[in-house]
Amino acid sequence: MIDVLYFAWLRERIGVPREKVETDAATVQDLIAELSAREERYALAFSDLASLRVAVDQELADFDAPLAGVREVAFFPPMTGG
Amino acid sequence: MIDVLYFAWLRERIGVPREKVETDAATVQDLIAELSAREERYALAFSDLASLRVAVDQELADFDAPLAGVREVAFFPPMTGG
Amino acid sequence: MRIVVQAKPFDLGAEANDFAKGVAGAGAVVTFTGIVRDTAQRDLEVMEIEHYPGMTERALTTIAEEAMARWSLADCLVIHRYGRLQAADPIMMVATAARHRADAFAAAEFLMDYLKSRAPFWKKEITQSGADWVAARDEDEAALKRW
Amino acid sequence: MRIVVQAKPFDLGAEANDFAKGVAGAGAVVTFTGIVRDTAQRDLEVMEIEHYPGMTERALTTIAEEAMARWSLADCLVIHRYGRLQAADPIMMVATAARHRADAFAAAEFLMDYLKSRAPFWKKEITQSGADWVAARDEDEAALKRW
Repeated sequence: MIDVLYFAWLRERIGVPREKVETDAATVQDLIAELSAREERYALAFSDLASLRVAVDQELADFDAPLAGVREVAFFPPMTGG
Repeated sequence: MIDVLYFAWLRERIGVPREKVETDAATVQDLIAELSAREERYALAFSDLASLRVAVDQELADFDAPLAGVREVAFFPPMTGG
Repeated sequence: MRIVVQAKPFDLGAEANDFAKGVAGAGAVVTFTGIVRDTAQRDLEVMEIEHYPGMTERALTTIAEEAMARWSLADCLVIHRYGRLQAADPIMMVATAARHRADAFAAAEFLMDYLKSRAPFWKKEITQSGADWVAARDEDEAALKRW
Repeated sequence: MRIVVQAKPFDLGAEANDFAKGVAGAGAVVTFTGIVRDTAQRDLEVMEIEHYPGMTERALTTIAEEAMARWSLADCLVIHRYGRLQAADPIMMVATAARHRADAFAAAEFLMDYLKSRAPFWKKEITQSGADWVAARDEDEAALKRW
């Protein structure tokens, strides 16, 4: 069970800010594939990975980051602080 | 007649902040030579030109700047604002 | 080192004075303040800033610690708001203090460059013609390469 | 553009707030403040700043106009004190406002670099062991070369 969080327009497209996902995905990429296969709104939201960023347990990560032992994965567009 | 001003340690060495100088000096360098020949305190104060700066009519200038029509010449050490 | 993430407004002047008082031995204090821009062309009604509670504080702390490690700083401060902001509201500020101005300037620019692209904030601008998420600028990502 | 040369103290926070209020369309505000340093090693009693009335205002105006011409600035401010200052007193500040932070930072650094070596101020430090004119630093002269 992983907490999956969405921010900004990704949150708006997927329709929820966070959800618990039951998954055996080995990597972030596998998790994206799993969610995208599940429902159209995920497939659409994840269609352009170049415009997405991911954090694993609150640290920026790559899409091939492993999920073993991970509690929280967050997806969001490039950050615009400052 | 030129107003000659001195600042910081140059003022302290020469002993006055400003004075009127009757001179026909053609350039700043000539004025320095004239003053240095006049009294020891000038010769000492002007002994190391590399550690001096000059402004002619309130603009930074070179030592060979001409003095024709000039009203005010100021001598001082390198500036330390900020 | 002080990291503040808050919804409520802050006063640039009061924060700058507090920061400067705490670093009297330093000599050089630099502040950067980001302000919600409004222009006649867009009629901004509100800016909504979303963030990632938990990760935000971690990311800002990491960035500030990195600045303290890279430059000889007496102190640094980061304040960033989230929630609904109006035009002319300060969004965020950083402050740095050092013995020499080059360190204070470099550290403040470093903090800003990292904060722009590595701290989890997202801005949405609501104008009379609609709402839009602010897009990341390529220059902001490129700015990280100089450090 | 505002150039102030004064003997009396100024309040960094109040000046920063006033400046920021005047440039709401700009988005990015940078301030630099120079503060009289005191350290346990020197026991500074007073700093005396001498300047060249008339030329000071001209030099600061020229430097600020150059900054406005080189970068896309909404505004800039220079305040510099002269006379007798105590440890922890602000000596001077510059502020710049621009649409993008790179312009605001570059212009503030430019103002500081020129102000350090091209504005007619001289500092004397009076400590318990005597009085000394602050010497110009080679780095300050070298800093001008980058512009």
